[in-house]
Amino acid sequence: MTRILPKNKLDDCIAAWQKAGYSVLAPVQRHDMSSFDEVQKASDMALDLILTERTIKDHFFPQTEPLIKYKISKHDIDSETMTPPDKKRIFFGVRPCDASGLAIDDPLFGWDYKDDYWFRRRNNSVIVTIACAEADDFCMCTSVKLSPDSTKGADVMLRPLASGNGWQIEAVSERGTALLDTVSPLLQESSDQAAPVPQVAEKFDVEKVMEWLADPANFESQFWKDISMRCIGCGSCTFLCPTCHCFDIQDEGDTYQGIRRKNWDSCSFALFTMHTSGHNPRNAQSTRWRQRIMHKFNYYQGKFGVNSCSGCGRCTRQCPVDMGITETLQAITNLPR
Amino acid sequence: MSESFEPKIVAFVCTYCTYAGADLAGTSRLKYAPNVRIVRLPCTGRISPMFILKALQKGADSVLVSGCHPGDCHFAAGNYHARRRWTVFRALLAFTGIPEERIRFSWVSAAEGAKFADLINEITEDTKKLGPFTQYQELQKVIETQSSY
Amino acid sequence: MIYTPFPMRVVSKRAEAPGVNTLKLEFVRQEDHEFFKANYQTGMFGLYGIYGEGESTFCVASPETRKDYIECTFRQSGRVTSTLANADAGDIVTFRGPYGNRFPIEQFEGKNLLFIAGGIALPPTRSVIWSCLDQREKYKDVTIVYGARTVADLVYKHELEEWKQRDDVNLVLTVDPGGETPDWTDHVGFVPTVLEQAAPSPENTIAVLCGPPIMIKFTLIALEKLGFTAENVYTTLENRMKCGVGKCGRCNVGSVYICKEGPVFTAAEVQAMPQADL
Amino acid sequence: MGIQEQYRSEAAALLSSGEVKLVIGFGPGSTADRRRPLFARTPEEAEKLVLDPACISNLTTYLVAGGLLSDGKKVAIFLKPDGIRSLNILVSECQVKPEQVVIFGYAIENNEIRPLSGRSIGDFAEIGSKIRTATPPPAVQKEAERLEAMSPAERFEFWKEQFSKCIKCYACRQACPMCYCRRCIVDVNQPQWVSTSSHTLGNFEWNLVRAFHLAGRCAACGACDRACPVNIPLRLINYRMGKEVKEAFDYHAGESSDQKPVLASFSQDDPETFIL
Amino acid sequence: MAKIGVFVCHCGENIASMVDTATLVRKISEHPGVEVCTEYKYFCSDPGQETVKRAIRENNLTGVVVAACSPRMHETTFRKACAEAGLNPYMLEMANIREHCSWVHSDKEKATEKAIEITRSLVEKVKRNNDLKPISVPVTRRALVIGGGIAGIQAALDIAGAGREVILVEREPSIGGHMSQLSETFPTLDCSQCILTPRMVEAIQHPNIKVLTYSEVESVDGYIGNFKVKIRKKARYVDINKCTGCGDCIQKCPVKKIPSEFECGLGNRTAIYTPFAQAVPNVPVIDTTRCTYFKNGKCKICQKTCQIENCIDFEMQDTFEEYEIGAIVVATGFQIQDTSLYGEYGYGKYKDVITGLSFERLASASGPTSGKILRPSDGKEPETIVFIQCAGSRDPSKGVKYCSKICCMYTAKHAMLFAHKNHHGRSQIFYMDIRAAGKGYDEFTRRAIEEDGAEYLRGRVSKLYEENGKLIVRGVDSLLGKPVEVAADMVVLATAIVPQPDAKETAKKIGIGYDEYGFYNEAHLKLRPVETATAGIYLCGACQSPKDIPDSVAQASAAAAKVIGLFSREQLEREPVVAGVNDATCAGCQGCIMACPYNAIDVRDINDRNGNLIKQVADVNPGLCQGCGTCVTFCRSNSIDLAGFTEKQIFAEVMAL
Repeated sequence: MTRILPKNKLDDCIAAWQKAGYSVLAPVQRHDMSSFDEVQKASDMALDLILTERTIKDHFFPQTEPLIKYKISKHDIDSETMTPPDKKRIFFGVRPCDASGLAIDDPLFGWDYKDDYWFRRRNNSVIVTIACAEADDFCMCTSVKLSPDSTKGADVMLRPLASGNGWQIEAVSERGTALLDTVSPLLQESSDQAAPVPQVAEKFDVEKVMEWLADPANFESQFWKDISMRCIGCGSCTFLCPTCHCFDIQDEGDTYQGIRRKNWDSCSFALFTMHTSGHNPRNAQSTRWRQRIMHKFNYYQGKFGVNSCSGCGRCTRQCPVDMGITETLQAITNLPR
Repeated sequence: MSESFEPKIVAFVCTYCTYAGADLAGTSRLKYAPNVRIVRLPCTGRISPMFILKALQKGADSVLVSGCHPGDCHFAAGNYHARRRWTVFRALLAFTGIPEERIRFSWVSAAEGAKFADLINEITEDTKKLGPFTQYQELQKVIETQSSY
Repeated sequence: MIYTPFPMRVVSKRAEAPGVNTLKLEFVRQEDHEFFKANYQTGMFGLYGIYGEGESTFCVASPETRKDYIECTFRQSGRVTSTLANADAGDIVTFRGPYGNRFPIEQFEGKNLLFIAGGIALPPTRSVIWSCLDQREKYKDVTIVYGARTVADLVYKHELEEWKQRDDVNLVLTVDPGGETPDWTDHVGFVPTVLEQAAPSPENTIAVLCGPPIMIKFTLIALEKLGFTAENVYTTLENRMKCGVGKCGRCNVGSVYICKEGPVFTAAEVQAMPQADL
Repeated sequence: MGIQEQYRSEAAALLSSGEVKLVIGFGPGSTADRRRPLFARTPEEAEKLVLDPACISNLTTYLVAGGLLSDGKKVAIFLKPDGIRSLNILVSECQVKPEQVVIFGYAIENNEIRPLSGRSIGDFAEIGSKIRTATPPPAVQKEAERLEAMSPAERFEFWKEQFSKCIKCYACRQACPMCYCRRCIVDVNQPQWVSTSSHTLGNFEWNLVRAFHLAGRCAACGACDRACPVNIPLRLINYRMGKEVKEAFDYHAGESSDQKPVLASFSQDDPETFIL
Repeated sequence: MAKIGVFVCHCGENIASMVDTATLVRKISEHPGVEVCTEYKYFCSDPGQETVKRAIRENNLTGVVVAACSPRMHETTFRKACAEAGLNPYMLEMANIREHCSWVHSDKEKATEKAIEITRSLVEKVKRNNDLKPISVPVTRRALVIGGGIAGIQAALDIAGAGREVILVEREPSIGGHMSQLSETFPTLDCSQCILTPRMVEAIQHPNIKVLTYSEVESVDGYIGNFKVKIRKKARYVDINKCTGCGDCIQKCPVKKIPSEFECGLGNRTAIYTPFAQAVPNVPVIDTTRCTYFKNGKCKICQKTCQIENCIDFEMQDTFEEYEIGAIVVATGFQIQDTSLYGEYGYGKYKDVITGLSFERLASASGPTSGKILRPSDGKEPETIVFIQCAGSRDPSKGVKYCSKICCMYTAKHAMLFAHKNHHGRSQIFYMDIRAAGKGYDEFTRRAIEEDGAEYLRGRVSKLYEENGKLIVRGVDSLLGKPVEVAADMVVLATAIVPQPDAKETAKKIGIGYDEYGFYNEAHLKLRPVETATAGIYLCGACQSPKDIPDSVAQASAAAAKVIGLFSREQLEREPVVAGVNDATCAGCQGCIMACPYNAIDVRDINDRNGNLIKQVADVNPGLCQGCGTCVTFCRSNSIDLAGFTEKQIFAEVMAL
C-alpha cells in the first residue's frame, strides 16, 4: 500500500495549498508556449506534456531581475536593494530533469558568496516532481546518470498510476513532508501500481566523454570546429537549459532614475567575453561551444562534483540548426581512442 | 479620463523648417498648448524610429515628427527618406497595436508658424481625447516588478 | 545583498597618461570601511560603478598597508570607464568588493622581489610594491622593471620618480623603441629584453609580473632563461567580469573562475589553464 | 538518377576539382524528420548530402557568417526560392559577391523536390520576377488579417503576450541571413537604445527594431519564426512589413540582385496621405 | 562629472513675464552636473556675455546652456563668448524658452514647467557634446552663372570684373534672354537692344568669362567652394570656333517658314538660324526637328554654301564639360504664362489677341514689322487697342496668386509706344490697380495717361468676341459701376510671369528650394534675399520672383558681391556637423552611400598588414557632408554618427524629458 493523490482531489489539493499561503505553479500551455505559471485549478495544468518548453529555472533565476533601484540627484544617489517577493510557492508537476537542474545549480549560487536572489526563491519553494510517463527522442537523462523518476531536487515525488487516476505520492525531503501534512486528508492509501517508467536509451557514454574532455590534448582538437560549424551562435540552448546560469548586470533607466538588473547572458554570444579593448578570448563559435561543453562536463564536475546537465534534451529539441549536447557527446563517445 | 489630464507630447523636428516655423509662431506670439517638448535635429532624415520609441517609453502620450515640405528640404532629400521610413514605421506600430493617432507626422515650413501652433493645439486636443497612453506606459511600470512572481 | 555596492566619494582624480586616470575614493559609510579594512589584501579587485552606466572591474591599486582609501587606475574605453573618467572630487561612485585572492606576500618575506610591469598593468603591481615597501624591512632586494609604449604612457610618474630616488629600490624604466622623448635617459627597448639585460638573480627571488598577454608571454620566456621557476612567478589575470563572485560565468577559464580563484596566479597555474581561452 | 543523387555527384565533382572550397547543404538530422545543415569539404562528405522535402532551412545565413567568403574562394549552396531571394538581397547589400556562389537550386512542390536550373544567381532571374505575383502562405495571410481586423488595443494585447515570452536569445537574429551586422543595434550600449533586459518593454523594443530593420529586406524564409524557441509568430510581423513596402513603394525585396534598398531610396511621389 | 553652467535670460520681460525664472534657476541648480545657474536681464548684452565668460573661467565649466531665445537667434553670439572664455564653442546649447515657450503660452505655471524640461534636456545633451573644430575647405575661385539674361550677364560681368573666372551658361543659342526681345524699356523708353547688346558683347569678350551658349547644366555635385558641375553642350552642328557669322547658310536654307520663337511666332526663321540678328555669339544652330537633312537624310545645302571647311558638321554630338566651381549664381529667368488658359480672352482663337511680349516684337525696330504696330491677322494698322492687365496674375483660379509686378509698367509703355507710332490710335486699358512703385514709375504711367492719352478702365474683362472684323471687349467699369463694351482692333494681354517650365527639375539638379509656383527660395526674404539655403548658391533675376530690369540687375550685382566676398578667402570654415563612420562595426552594406543626398560617402577598403582586403566600409568625406544625418538613421548597426547631433546626445536629450 502506498499513499496516492487521486486526480480528482487535485483541485482540493490546490485549494488547500492556496489556503496555506502558497502560490501553485504548474505546467501550462499559454500563448503558444508551455511553461510554469500560476494555476488556480487542475484544469489549468498541462500535465501531459513530456516537458515544458521553458524550464522552472525561470522562477529561480529569472531572465531579468531587478537588483537595485537608484535615483540620481545632484549630490547624492539614493539606492534601494530590491529583493524577490517573499512568497511561498509550490511547483507542481516538475519533471525530474528540471528539478535536478535546480539541485545542480545550488552549489554554484551558494559557492562562498551566496546569491540571495536564488536562495530566497529556493527557500520559498517546494518542488513537486512527477516522474515521466513518456519520453521523446531528445530525452537523455539516463545518459547523464539521472532517470525519468529521479528524485533529485524534489521535495515531493509523484509517480503516475498505471490506471491514470492519480499519482503515488511521497515526500522526499522535510519540506516535502511538511507540504504533504497540509493535504493529508486528501491523500489515500492504495495498492494501485505505478505506471512503468519509460525507457530512455543512453545516448552517449558520459564517463568516456569526461575522460576525453579531461585530456588537455583534446582542447585544441579539430573536433570542436567540425562539430560546431553550423552553430549560429544564438542563446536558445543556454536560455532554455535548466542548469545554465550565466548572467549579465546592466543599468537601465533615464536621467533621473533606473534599475540595475541581472539578466541572462550566454556563453554562446560573441560579446560574452569580449574585452573593451576588443580582445576576445573566445572569438570563434567553436571556442564558445567548447566552453559550454567543457563547463558542463569537466569544469563544473571538477568544482562541484556534478555535471551541469540534467539530460532534459531541450538544447537539441529547440535548436534552430539541430545541434545540441547529445550530438556532441555522442560524437565524442564515438571518437576513436 | 479625467479633465485635468495634460498630455505629454514630444516633437522631433528639423531645424530648418519646423523648428523655424515654431520660432515664427513665437515671434508672431501665436498661443498654443504648452504640452509639447521639442527636440531639434538637423533634418527629418536624422529622426530615427528609436527616438519615437524612447519618447513613448519616457511617457509621451503622443509623438510629433515634423520637417520641411517635400521639395523644400535644406538637405535636398532628407525628408523624402524620412517619409519612407515613417510610412514603414507607422505601419509597424499600427500592426503592433500602437495607435496611429499617437504618432503624428507633418510638414511645417519656416513660414508656417500658424500651422505649427494649430498643429500643436490639434494634437493636444486629440491626445486629451485619447487619454494617456497607458498601454505603453504600463510596460515601463511593469519593469520593476516583472520576474518577481 | 550580494550585488549591492558601497557608495564611495571621489577624493581626487589624477591624470596618469593619455586616457588613463587614477581616482582616489573614500568610504561614505563607516561600516563599509570597516568591512574593507577587514577584508582587503593586496591583489584583490573590485567593481567600480556609476549608477546609470554600470560597473567595471579593475584592481585596487592602493596597497593593503593603506586602507583609509581606495585608489583605482583605469583606461577610459567603455561606457563605465568613460563616465568614471569624468568624475570629480565630491562625486559619488560605487565600489563592490574587495573580491578575489591575493598575493601571498607573507610568503615573500625574506626574499628578493622582482616586479615587472608593462603599461597600464602597473596598478596591480603597484599595490604589491607599496604593500612591501611599506614594510621594507621584511624583504631583501627590491627591483622594479617597468615599461610602456611611450614616455607619455608611463603611469604613476611621480611614484616612479620617488622609487628612482630611493636607494632601497632598483628601478629599471624602459619605453618601446620609438616611444622615447629627446630628454629620456632611461632604457629604450621591450621589457623582456631590458629584463634580460638587467639580469636579476633568480636566487631566493619572487617575481611579480603584470602586463598585456604578449608581454607576459615573452617575459616568461626571459624569466625562464634567467633561471626563474614558474612557481616563483606571480601574475594577475584580467578577464571580463560582471558579478565578481563566481556566478556569472564570464571569467571562467578552464576549471578556474578568475574572479574567485584569481586574479592572482603563479605562472605555473596560468600555464595549466587552457591557453587558447585566455 | 534522382535530383539528390545528381546534386551529390555534382557537388562532389566541384569539390574534387577544387572549384568550390565548400558545399553547404543538408544532411540527416537527429530524428527521422529533421534535416540539419551539412558542410561538405570533400567529395566523400558530399555523398552524405540529403535533399528531400524536409530540407526547408534557408542556408544563406552561413554565407555571411564568420567571414566565410572573405578569402574570395567559391562556395556551393543548396537554395530554395526564398534562399535565392535572400541571396539577391545579400548581393545587393554588398555582402556576397555573386561569382563566389554556386547554387544548387530546388523547389519543394506538393511534397516533392523539383530542381531549379542554373548554377549562378544570374540564372534565377525568373525566381525574382515571380516575387511580384507570389501569394503569401495562406496561414500567415489569414492570421495577419485576423490581427488587422482587431482594435489597436487588442492587437497591442496580442503582441504584448507574444513579446512577453521573448527571452532575448537572439535566435531570430542569428538565424536570419539579413542580420549580418558586425554589431547589432542591441549590442550598442552608448547609447543603449534597446534595453538588453528581456522584460516586455525591452522585448517590444527589440522586436520592433528588428522588424523595422527587416522592412523591405525580408525574404520571408521563416527562419526567425522557426528558430524562435518560445514560438513568437515573427513571420507575421515581417510579412506585414513586406506588404507595406510592396503596397506603398511597389518594392519587392529580393526581386533582383541590383535593387536599391527600399529605405535608402525614395521617389518624390511616395505616398504621404498620413502626413499633415 | 560634467560642470555645466546654465544661464537663464529674462530677455527683458519677454521671458520673465511668462516663465518664473527664479523657479527655473532653482530647479536647474538641483540638476546633476549643473555647477552654476544664474539669471540675468539680457545675457546677449555685453555685461551678460561677460557674466557667461567669467562663469566659464571661474568654474572651469565643461558645457554651457543658455536658456533664452532660439538658437537661430543667438547661438553664434554665445558660441563666440564660450570660445573667448576658452571653452570649445560647440560645448554650448541654447534652450529656446522664448520663441518656443514664453511667447506662445499664457499659463505661467505650465510655461515654467516647460522651460524647466527644455533646459534640463539640453543640460543632458550638452554633457555629451564634444569639442568640435570647424572644418576648413579650400575655395575654388571660379563662379558658374546659370542663365544668360540680363541678370546673369550682370552677375557674370561683376564677378569677372573683380578678377574671378566665370562660366556663363545659357541654354538658348544666344545670350540676352527676354530683355533682347523687348523694344523699349520703362521708365526711360530707351531702346532695349541698345543698352543690352554692349553688355552681351562685353560678356563674351571678357577674358574672365567663358560663355557657353546652347548649353545646359547637367549635374551639380559638391558643396560651397567645391562644386563639380557637368555641363552639356548641345550639338550646334556649326563649329563655333570656325563660323564667321556670315549668314550665308541662313540665307540658303530652304526651310524658311518656321515660326520664330524669338518673334513670338510673329515672324519666321530658317532651320539653320540665329535667334536674332544681334545674337551673341553670332553663330547659327541647326534645328534638327525642322532640318530637311535630319528629317530626310538629304539637303546639306547649308554645308555646301558654307565657305569654311568642316564648319557645318552634321555628325556633331552633344559634348560634356566638367568644371570645378566655387559658387553658383542662378539666373534662370522666367516664362510668360501659357495663354491657352485664357479662353475668355480669345487667345489662340483670334489672331489679333496677342501677349505683351508679342507686342514688344511688333514695336521693336528689329522686329517682324520693323517697328510698325500691325495686326497679325491682316497686317493693317490698328486704330483701337485694348490692353488687359492682370491676365492671369492675382488670379488664384489660374494658379497665380501673386502680382507679376512688371505688367502695369509695360502696359503703360505699350500705350505710349502705340501713341507715338500711331497718332490716331486709341489705347484702352482694363486694369485692377496701377502698381507703379519705383523710381520714375508713377510719373511714367501718368505720362501715358496725360500725354499719350491712354484710357484706363478699372475692371475686368468678362467676354471677348469678334464681330464685323472688330474684337468686342466686354467688361465692367467698376468705378462707374457700368458695363463697358469696346470694339478693338487688337487686344494685348498682360500675361502673368511664371517660372520656367522646368524650374523645379532645375532646382533639384542644383540642390535649392522653390516655392509653390517654382520660383526659387531665398534663404531669408529680407535679410538674405540673394542667398539660397544651400551655401554657395545665389539667386538673381526673375527666377526668384517676377522682377523688372532694374531689380534684376540690382540683385545680380548683389549676388555677385556675395560671390566676390566668398572668393576673397582661400579657405572657408564650415560647421563641423558632419557624419563619421565607425570602421570596426560598419558592415559595409553601403545603404548610407545610396541614401546620402550629397554623394558624400564612399567605400573604403580595410586591408590587413599584408595588403589583403579584410572588408569594405563606408567613408564620409567631411568636405562633402552637409550634416543632415540621413545616413545615421539608415545605419542599422549605428556605425555612423553625426557630430553635434550624436546618438548619445539625442538619447540623453530624450531620456531627460
